[in-house]
Amino acid sequence: MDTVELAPLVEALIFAADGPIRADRLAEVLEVEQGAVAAAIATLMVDYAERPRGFLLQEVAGGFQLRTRPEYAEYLRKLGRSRPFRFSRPALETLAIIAYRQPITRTEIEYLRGVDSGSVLKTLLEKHLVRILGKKDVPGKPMIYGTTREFLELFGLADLAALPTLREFGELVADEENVLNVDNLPLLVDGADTEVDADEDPGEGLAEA
Amino acid sequence: MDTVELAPLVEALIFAADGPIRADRLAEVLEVEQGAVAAAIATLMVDYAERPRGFLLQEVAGGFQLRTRPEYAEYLRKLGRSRPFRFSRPALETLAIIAYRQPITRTEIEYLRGVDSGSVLKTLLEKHLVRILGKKDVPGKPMIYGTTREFLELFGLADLAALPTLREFGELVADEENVLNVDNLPLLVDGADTEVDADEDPGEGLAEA
Amino acid sequence: MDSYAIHLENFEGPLDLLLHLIKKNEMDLHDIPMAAITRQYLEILDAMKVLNLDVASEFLLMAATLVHIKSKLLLPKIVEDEQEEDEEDPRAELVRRLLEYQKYKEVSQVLDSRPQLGRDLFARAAPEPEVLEETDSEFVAVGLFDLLEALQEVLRVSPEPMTHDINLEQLSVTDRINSILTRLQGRESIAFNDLFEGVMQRKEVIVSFLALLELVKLRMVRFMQNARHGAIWLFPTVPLEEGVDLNVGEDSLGYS
Repeated sequence: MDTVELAPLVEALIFAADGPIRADRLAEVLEVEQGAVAAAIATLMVDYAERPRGFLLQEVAGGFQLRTRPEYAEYLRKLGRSRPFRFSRPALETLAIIAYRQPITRTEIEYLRGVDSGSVLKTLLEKHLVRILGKKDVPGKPMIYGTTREFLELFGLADLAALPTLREFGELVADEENVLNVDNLPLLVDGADTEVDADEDPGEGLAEA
Repeated sequence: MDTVELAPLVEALIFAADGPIRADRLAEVLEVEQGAVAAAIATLMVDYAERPRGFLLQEVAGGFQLRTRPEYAEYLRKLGRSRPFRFSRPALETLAIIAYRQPITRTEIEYLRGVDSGSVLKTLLEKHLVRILGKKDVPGKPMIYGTTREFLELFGLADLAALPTLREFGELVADEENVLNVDNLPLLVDGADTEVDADEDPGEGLAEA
Repeated sequence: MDSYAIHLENFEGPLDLLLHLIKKNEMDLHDIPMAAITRQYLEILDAMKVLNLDVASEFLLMAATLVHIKSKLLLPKIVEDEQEEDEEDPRAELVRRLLEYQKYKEVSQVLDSRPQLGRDLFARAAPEPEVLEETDSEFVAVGLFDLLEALQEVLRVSPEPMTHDINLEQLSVTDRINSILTRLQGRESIAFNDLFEGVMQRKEVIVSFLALLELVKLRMVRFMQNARHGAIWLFPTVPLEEGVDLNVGEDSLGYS
């Protein structure tokens, strides 16, 4: 089979598979060399990039999958297929720490975050975004955690190396817009100030910075 | 939105819908006239007919759906057959019991599970996840089972001591109420607390059925 | 956090709160004025108490740490030049933690801004009949964690402790199988949790659970999840007719 014949066949298999499908599995099902599959996928990639289609061919979690274009999200959500949960900040933070620092123990996570992380960790385990990798060979044999294939699928990452680069800071950076702007939350340092002042001797309130 | 913009959006919705989707539903989701949807579908139909794709746009049961080409059915069936081995619950349960309680006899497994486990055990032996360790020195000389190196590899465990205990799951949540109440589960009674210890009397804690 | 309840939890934790205070006051991270930051931090904690809000122990621990660092800075320096060079600034560890925390806090936002499956982009939902045709009739494994959780949930709502009385279980697994089959008659599916509706003794729960496992083994039902982590549903795999009686003796259930 040449690439011209193979490409639509590979496309059909990727389309029909129930998750990202690996190139080696495609080769096995099609009984062709992996090189031929790679060539077919390359052809498809070019085709998808050139033509305005409703979905994209993406390399995810070591395999290939068709996914709708992110810019259509608004309409697709109306189909009612949205994931029922959204990440809380603690969950995202914990997940990020595990992703970058795996294998990692709960104690290490909690040192980095400065707060107890047991329930967040349990939620991430339940959502299959995090898994137990084993036990660390130190006294107490604590469990060590890492991310799952489903984590890669969720964030559309080919592998862990595809994680966004961690920025190293020597200084604090100003909160960016997408970072939760604490000044708009009900309990804010300044907000708390006024609330306290209402009931208490103003002198006992928060010092003005 | 004109047809050029609308066509890929319609394609995305058809792609992601969980069955054939009707033109009126598409119009509703996209907030456009049905005529516009019809034009977009016509464009897509032409496009699919012209280019050799792995799937076709079909009108089914009053709606539209993408379906793989019928001539590829043979490969798709192979895809189904070649799905990676997945555990059934009985298999997983039996494997967990063997992992935590090895060396263990079939009678003991069945006592814990409450059901005949012969066929599950056979499957696990065939998949090389479980092996026969020998015979127990009791009347009838029943065979005793344990897990294999492949089992460790499959779950990414360095050794049996790396198996997480169920108590550790429970500890993830400080909230008393949510703590996994393992003590009352027949399957976990002792396995939860005792790490696998090959020297331990395997009959301990088990009433002979 | 599901709601913006007035709570210190609006800050992820003490590190988050400290970061906020340092930035707000434009303090030099490498020369944190410990007296000022400690005072502000403690004032916020006091404010929380005034408002009758819980202050998590982590915030209190950090307060103690800040006071400790402050007091160390106040100690007169031992005037031995050689030693002084080796001695780390008491604030150094805190600074490292703040920078490290900031790093992950930022990247978690970057991660969240990526298109997410099920939120921003979608894969196909409709299964291909050709692919499904050949799959084994056993339900898809959902992992030990899921299984235990399903059972745990059932046990949670059934108050009595289970006793290890195998004889009673023996007697009723078959009955339970038949009652489950009766409930499934004329239905496409039934929710796993619905099978445990009503107040049941723990023993009954276990028996029901064993009955379910048995039905699966007999390939009369299968468990499916409609979403990957959704509710678990039970589907009959054979048509169930009125008055179906399962021809299963206790012996074949392995209780001989």
